[in-house]
Amino acid sequence: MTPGKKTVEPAASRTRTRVSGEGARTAHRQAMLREMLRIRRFEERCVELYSAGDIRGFVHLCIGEEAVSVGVHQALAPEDAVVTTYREHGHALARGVPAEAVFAEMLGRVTGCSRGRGGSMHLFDVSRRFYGGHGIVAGGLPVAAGLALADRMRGLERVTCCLFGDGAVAEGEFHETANLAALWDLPLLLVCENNLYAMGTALSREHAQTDLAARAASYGMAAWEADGMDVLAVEQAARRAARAVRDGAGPHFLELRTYRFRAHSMYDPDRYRDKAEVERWKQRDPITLLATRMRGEDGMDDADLEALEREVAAELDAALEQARQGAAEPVEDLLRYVRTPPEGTS
Amino acid sequence: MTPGKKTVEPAASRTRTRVSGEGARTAHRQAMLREMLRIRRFEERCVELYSAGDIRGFVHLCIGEEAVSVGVHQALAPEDAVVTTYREHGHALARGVPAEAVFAEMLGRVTGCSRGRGGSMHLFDVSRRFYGGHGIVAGGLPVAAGLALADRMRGLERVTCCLFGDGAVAEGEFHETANLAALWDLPLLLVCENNLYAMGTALSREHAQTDLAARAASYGMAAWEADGMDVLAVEQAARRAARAVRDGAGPHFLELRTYRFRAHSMYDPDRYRDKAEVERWKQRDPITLLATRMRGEDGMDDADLEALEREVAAELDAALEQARQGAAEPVEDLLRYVRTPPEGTS
Amino acid sequence: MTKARAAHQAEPVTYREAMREAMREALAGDERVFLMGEDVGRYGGAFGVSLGLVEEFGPQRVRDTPLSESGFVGAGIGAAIAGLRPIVEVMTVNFSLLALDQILNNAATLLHMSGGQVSVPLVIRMTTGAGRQLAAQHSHSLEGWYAHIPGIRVLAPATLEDARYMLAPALADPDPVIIFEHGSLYNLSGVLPPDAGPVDLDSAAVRRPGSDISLITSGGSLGKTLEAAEQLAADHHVDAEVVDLRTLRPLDDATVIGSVRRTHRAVIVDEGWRTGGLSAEVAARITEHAFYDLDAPVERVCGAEVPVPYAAQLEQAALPQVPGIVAAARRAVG
Amino acid sequence: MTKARAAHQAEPVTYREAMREAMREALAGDERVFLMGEDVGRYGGAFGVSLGLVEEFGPQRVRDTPLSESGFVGAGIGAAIAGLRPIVEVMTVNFSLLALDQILNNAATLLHMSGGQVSVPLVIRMTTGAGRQLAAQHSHSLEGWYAHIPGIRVLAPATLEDARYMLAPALADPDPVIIFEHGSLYNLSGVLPPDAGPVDLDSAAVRRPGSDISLITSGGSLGKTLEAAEQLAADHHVDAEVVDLRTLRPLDDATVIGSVRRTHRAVIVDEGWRTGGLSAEVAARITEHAFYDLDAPVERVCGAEVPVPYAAQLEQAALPQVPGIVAAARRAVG
Ligand SMILES: Cc1ncc(C[n+]2csc(CCOP(=O)(O)OP(=O)(O)O)c2C)c(N)n1
Ligand SMILES: Cc1ncc(C[n+]2csc(CCOP(=O)(O)OP(=O)(O)O)c2C)c(N)n1
Ligand SMILES: [Mg+2]
Ligand SMILES: [Mg+2]
Repeated sequence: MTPGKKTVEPAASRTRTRVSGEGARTAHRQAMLREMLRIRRFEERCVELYSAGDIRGFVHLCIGEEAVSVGVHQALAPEDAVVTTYREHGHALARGVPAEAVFAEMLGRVTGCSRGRGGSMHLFDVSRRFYGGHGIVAGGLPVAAGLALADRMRGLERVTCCLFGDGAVAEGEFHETANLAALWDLPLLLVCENNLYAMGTALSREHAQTDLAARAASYGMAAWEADGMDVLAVEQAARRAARAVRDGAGPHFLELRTYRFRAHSMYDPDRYRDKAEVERWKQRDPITLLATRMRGEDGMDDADLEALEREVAAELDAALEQARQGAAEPVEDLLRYVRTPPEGTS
Repeated sequence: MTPGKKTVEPAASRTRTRVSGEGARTAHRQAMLREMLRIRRFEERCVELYSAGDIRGFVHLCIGEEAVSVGVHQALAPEDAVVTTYREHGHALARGVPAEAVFAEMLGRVTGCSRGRGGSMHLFDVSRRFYGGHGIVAGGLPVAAGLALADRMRGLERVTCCLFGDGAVAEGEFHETANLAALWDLPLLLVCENNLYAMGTALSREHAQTDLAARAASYGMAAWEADGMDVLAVEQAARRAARAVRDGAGPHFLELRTYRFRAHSMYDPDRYRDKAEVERWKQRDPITLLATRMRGEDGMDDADLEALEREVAAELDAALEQARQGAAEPVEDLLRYVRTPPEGTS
Repeated sequence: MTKARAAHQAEPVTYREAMREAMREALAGDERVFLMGEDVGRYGGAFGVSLGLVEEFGPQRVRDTPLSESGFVGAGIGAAIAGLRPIVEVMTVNFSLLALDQILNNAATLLHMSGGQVSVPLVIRMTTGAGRQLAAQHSHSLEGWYAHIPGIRVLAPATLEDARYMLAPALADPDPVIIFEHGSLYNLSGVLPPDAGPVDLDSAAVRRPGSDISLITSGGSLGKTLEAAEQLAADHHVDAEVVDLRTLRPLDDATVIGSVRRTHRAVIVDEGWRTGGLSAEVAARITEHAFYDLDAPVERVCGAEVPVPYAAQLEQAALPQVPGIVAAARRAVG
Repeated sequence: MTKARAAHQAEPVTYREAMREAMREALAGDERVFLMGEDVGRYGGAFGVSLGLVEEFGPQRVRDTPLSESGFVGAGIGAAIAGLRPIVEVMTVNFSLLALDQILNNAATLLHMSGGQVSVPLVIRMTTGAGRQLAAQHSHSLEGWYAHIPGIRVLAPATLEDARYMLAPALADPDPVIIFEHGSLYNLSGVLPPDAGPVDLDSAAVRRPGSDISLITSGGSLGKTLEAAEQLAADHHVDAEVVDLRTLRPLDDATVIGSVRRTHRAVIVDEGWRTGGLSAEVAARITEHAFYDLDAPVERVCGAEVPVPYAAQLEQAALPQVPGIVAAARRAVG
C-alpha cells in the first residue's frame, strides 16, 4: 500500500475523499492510523523536549486520546471552525496545523503557530479556522457559540466544533452555552472528551449525573455517546452529528469516553489513579485497536506499520529540526498585538 | 369563626399546628388566606408609598404570586433557613418578619430589618434565619447550598429553602449549585417561582427546555411541578418536598407556575405582555381561588372576609405608622458594618 | 435619523435618545452590526435605550438573551472573531462580573495570545454608577477595573455629544471597546451641536477652561464637578479647569498633565471607591509627570469605601458631592 | 505538627510546607474549619500545598469540588454564614474571576447590606503571579482588584513565617480574608524562627532597614526587591529600605509613609499591570501624605501592560526585574 502524501495534509481536506470500495477504505483507515501515530510520536517528543528543558510551562498530553482528535476531524471541512482546550496538540495536528509550527510554538519561537506567545496551551491557526487553545476550563464554549451564531445569522452552512473535557461540563459556562445553542438552534457540535478525570477528580466526584450525554439532552439537543478509543466509532458518530448540524438540525452533543494514559500535566505525579485502572485502559489503546483491525480486515502487516513509523519519524525529525531554527521574538516587540496598530503603522 | 391571634405570628410557627378535623382545617386555611391578603395589601401600600416618593430604588412586587410565599412557608420550621431574591416582600412577611420592619426598611429607617441599608431588594432577618434579599439573579443559590452544606456536615436535620425565578435557571450559578447539591446530597429545597417572564423575556425565549422541573431532574434530584396559584397545592408539594429533604433524601426542586399581576418593577412600563394574557391569569388570583373554595367548603362568607380585611388593614396601619416613626441613621455611621469592629470597640 | 439630519434638527434630545440614535445609525449602516443582551428587544432595554430597535431591525439583529452574562458576552466575542460587529449590552456593570472572565481572558487577550491572528472587534455597553437608591449590589462603579486591562479601550461618555458620537468610532475599532453609561445621565437633555461628528477616542476634553486648578473627572461626576467649578469661581475667586477624561483607557496624559502644568494643582473626582480606583492611577501619573510643577498634593474626592447603602442620606454621604469637591479644591489652592 | 513543635524543629521547611502546616494546625484545632476546592484532596492541591490532608482529616473536611468556582466559593460563603470556618482554595487567581461576583456582591457586602446581621468568616486562598511560562491566561496578578473591595482583607505572605502564621489570624477574623500565594514562592525554603507566632495582620514589615530610599513591594516581588537593595548598596552606595506591604487591604499607611518620611524617596515594585494597579494606590497615598517630604517623584516598577506571553525572553521582559528596580531607585536618588 502507498504511504499517500495526502496524509500530511489537513485532516479537513481528507474528509472530502469519499470512502468507497476496499482500497479506498484501507487508504482512509491507514490515513487515520498514521495520523494517530503521528500525534502519539509528536507528544512523545514533547516529553523529551520538556525533560530537556526546551519546553516549559504547562503541557497537557492527549496520549491515549488520539482517536478523538483523528475521528472527530474526519467530519470537519476546511470551512468549519474548531475551538478547543489546553489539551489540544492532537486536535491541532489533526486539523492540519503543521507539526513544525506546533513544535516551534512550544519552543517559544516566532515561527510558532502563535508566534511563541501562547505555548502548548494556546495553539492558534486562523488560516485553518483553528481558534485555540483555551486555558480557562469551559472558557472556549461561549466563544464557539458565537462563531456558530455568526454562521447562523449569515446563513452559512458551516459547523463550529467545540471540544472540551468532562470537567468543563460542571462549569456554569457549559450550561449557559448549551442553553443558548439549543435556544438559538446554533450550528454547534459540542464534543465532550470524557477521559473520566478532571485533574485528580474522578467523574463520579465531579458530577451527580455522570451520563453526560443525558445531561446535554436535557437542554433539548441531540446527544449521544461513542467509544472514544475506537477511531472508526468516533468518525461515524462525528460524521453523523456534523452532517445534522450542517443541515440545520441545531446543536449536537457527543460524549466520547476515552482515557489519558499520562498524567494530567507534566507537573502531575498522578497519585489519584489506580495503576491497574490505567493498565486496563492501555489494553484499549486506540492505535493498537485500529492496527489490529487493519491486520485482520485490510491485510496490513508489520512492514506496513514500520513504514508508517518511519514516515512519521521522518516528518517529525524534519519538523523539529526546522522548528529549532526558528528565531526568538525580540523583546522590543513585547507590546505588539496588545492592540491592532492603527492603519498604516505596524 | 375566630380571627385567631395566631395568624399574625411567623408562618413558621404555624407549621406546627397540626391540621386535623374540620375546624382545624378551616382555621389553617383562614390563616393562609389572611396571610395572602396581608401580603397583597402590604404591597398595595408599597405602591402608594412609592408614588408618594417615600420609597425609592427598585421595588419588585409579588402581587399575584402570594400563594407561593404562603404555601411554601407552611412547610418550613423556625430552624430552617430561607434565601431568596429581590422579589421577596411576600417571603419575608410569610416568614414572620414584622410588617413594620419591612416598611421601615423600604422607608430607609434604622428600624428597618436591614437598618435601612438594604431597601426593598435586601430584606434580612437572621433571627428568623431569613438570609435575604439577593439582587444578583441566581447569586443566592450557591450561598443557600453553603448553608445546607453546613447543616449536612453538622448532621442537623434542617432545610435550607432557596427561592428564585425562572430567569435564574439560565444562569451558570443555577447549574453549579444544582450539581453541587445533588453531588453532595445537600438538604436543599430549590423552589423556582416560575412567573413565565424574566423581566420582558418570556420563558420560551429564555430556555430551550421550558420544562424546568425536567431540567432540574437531569441533575439527578427529585423535581416536580405544582400550581403556583393554588396555595393548597403549593403547601402540599412543599410539605412533601421539605419532609423528604429533612429526612435526608437530598435536594429537591419545585417548579411553581405562577404569574405577576404587576410589572417587573416600578420602572417597567410592561410593554411586552399581552393585556389579555394578564387578564386571563387574574382569573386565577390565588386569593380569590382560596376564598371561593372556603365559601364552599368552610362556610366562609362576606362578613368573614371583611373581618379579615379589617384585621389586616388595622395591622398594616399600625405597622406603617410605627415604621414612619423610625429614625434615619446618622451619616456619621456610614462606615459601620463594612467590617466587624474589633472586640471591645463598636 | 441620520447624522446629517441630526445636524439639522434643533429639538433637544436626551442622552438615552442620543445613544439609541447612535445604535440605530450603526444598525442601519452596517449589516455586520447587531445588538444583543438581556431585554434589549421587546422590553426596550432596562433603561429604555434600545426602545423601538427590535421593531425596526428585527429579533435577529436586536437579540434578547437569557440571563447568561458569561454566555452571551462570550458569544459576542465569538461573533466578533467571525467578522460581525456585535454591540453586547450587559445591563449594568454590577452583572458584568459574571462575564469578566470572558472579557479579560478572551476579549482582551486573544489577539496577543494568538500572535496577532484573532481580532475581537466587540463593543460592550453597560450602565454604571450609583445615586438612585439601588443599594449595594446595583450601585457599583468599576470602570477602574476595566481600565486596568491591557487590550481593551474604555469609554465613559459624559455628554450628549459623546453619547451620540462615540459609538461609531468604537465600532470602527478593530479591538474590544467597553462603553460605560452612567445611570444618572440617561435623562440629561439638550440640543446636539449641528457640527458634531465622530469623537476622537484618544483625547480627553477640557469642559471648562481655567487657570487656578485642574478638576479631573469623568462620566457621572462631570456635572457635579462643573457645578463645583462654578461655585469656586462665584464664591471663592478660584478659576478651575474641568477635564473630562472621556476615554478611561488609554488615558490622555497630554491633556491631563498639560492642564496640571498650567494650574499647578489638581483634584480628581471619581465615584468609584477610593482605594485602588481609577483616581489613584490619575493621581500617580500626575505626580510622576508633573511632580516639579505641583504646588500642592493631588487631592482625590471619591466614593466612600462602603457597599453603597439604600437610605438616601447614607447613599448621598457615600458619593462625591459638590461641597466636597469645593473643599478639596480650596485645600489645594489654600 | 503543632506550633510548639514547629518552634523547636530546626530543619528547613518550604513555603508550601509552612502553608500546609498552618492548615493542618487549623483543621486539628477547630472542628469548624474545613478546606474546600478543586483537587485539594486526592490530588493534594494543584501545587501540592494540601498534600496528605485528606488522608488525615477525611473527605468531608478536605473536600474536592467540581469545576464550579462560583458555586463552591458561594457555598463557602454560605457555610461561613452558618458558623463554619471554611478555607476555600481557588486554584489560582486566574480562575477567581468566575467567582468574583460571589466575592464582591456577597462575601464583601452581606454584613453591611444586612445592617450588621450577616457575618462571613471566610478565608479564600489562591495562587497568583507569573514567571513560570504559563502564558496569558495563567499568569495574572490581580491582587490590586481585590484590594479595591471594601469589606475584605487581603494578605500576601511573602516569607516562610507569614506563610506559616498568617492563616490563624485570618481564620480568627470575623470577616472575609483573601490570601494570595505567589506561585514562585512555594519552593522557598528556610528555617522558621523558633519564637515565631501569629502575624499582626494590620502591619507591613520592614524587611531591610535603610535610609536613602524606600522600596515598597509585596508577595512574589519581595525577593527581587531585596536583591536590588543589595546591589544598590554594593554597587551604588545607596542604602535602600525594603518595605513588604504584607496586608494589601487595609494598607498600613503608618509604616509606608513613615519610611518615606525618613528616606524622602520611594520606588514601588508590583508585578501587576501598571495602569490602575495596586502600585498606583500606594504612589497616590505617598504623595497625599508625604508630599512635602518627597525629594523626587515616586517611581513605579510594574508588569508591562501586555497579556503575559509564553516565550521566556518575552515573559521576563514583561515582569519587574532587578535591573529595572535598581535603575528606578538610581533615578530617584540621582
Ligand atoms: C476555570 C478553571 N478552573 C480550574 C482550572 C485548572 N484546571 C486546568 S485543567 C483542569 C481539569 C479539567 O478537566 P477536564 O475538563 O475533564 O479536561 P481534561 O484535562 O481531563 O482534558 C483544571 C481543574 C482551569 N484551567 N480553569
Ligand atoms: C446577574 C443579573 N443579571 C441581570 C439582572 C437584572 N434583572 C433583575 S431581575 C431580572 C429578571 C429575573 O427574572 P426571574 O429570575 O424570572 O425572576 P422574576 O423577576 O421573574 O421574579 C433581571 C434580568 C440581575 N439583577 N442580575
Ligand atoms: Mg477530563
Ligand atoms: Mg420570572
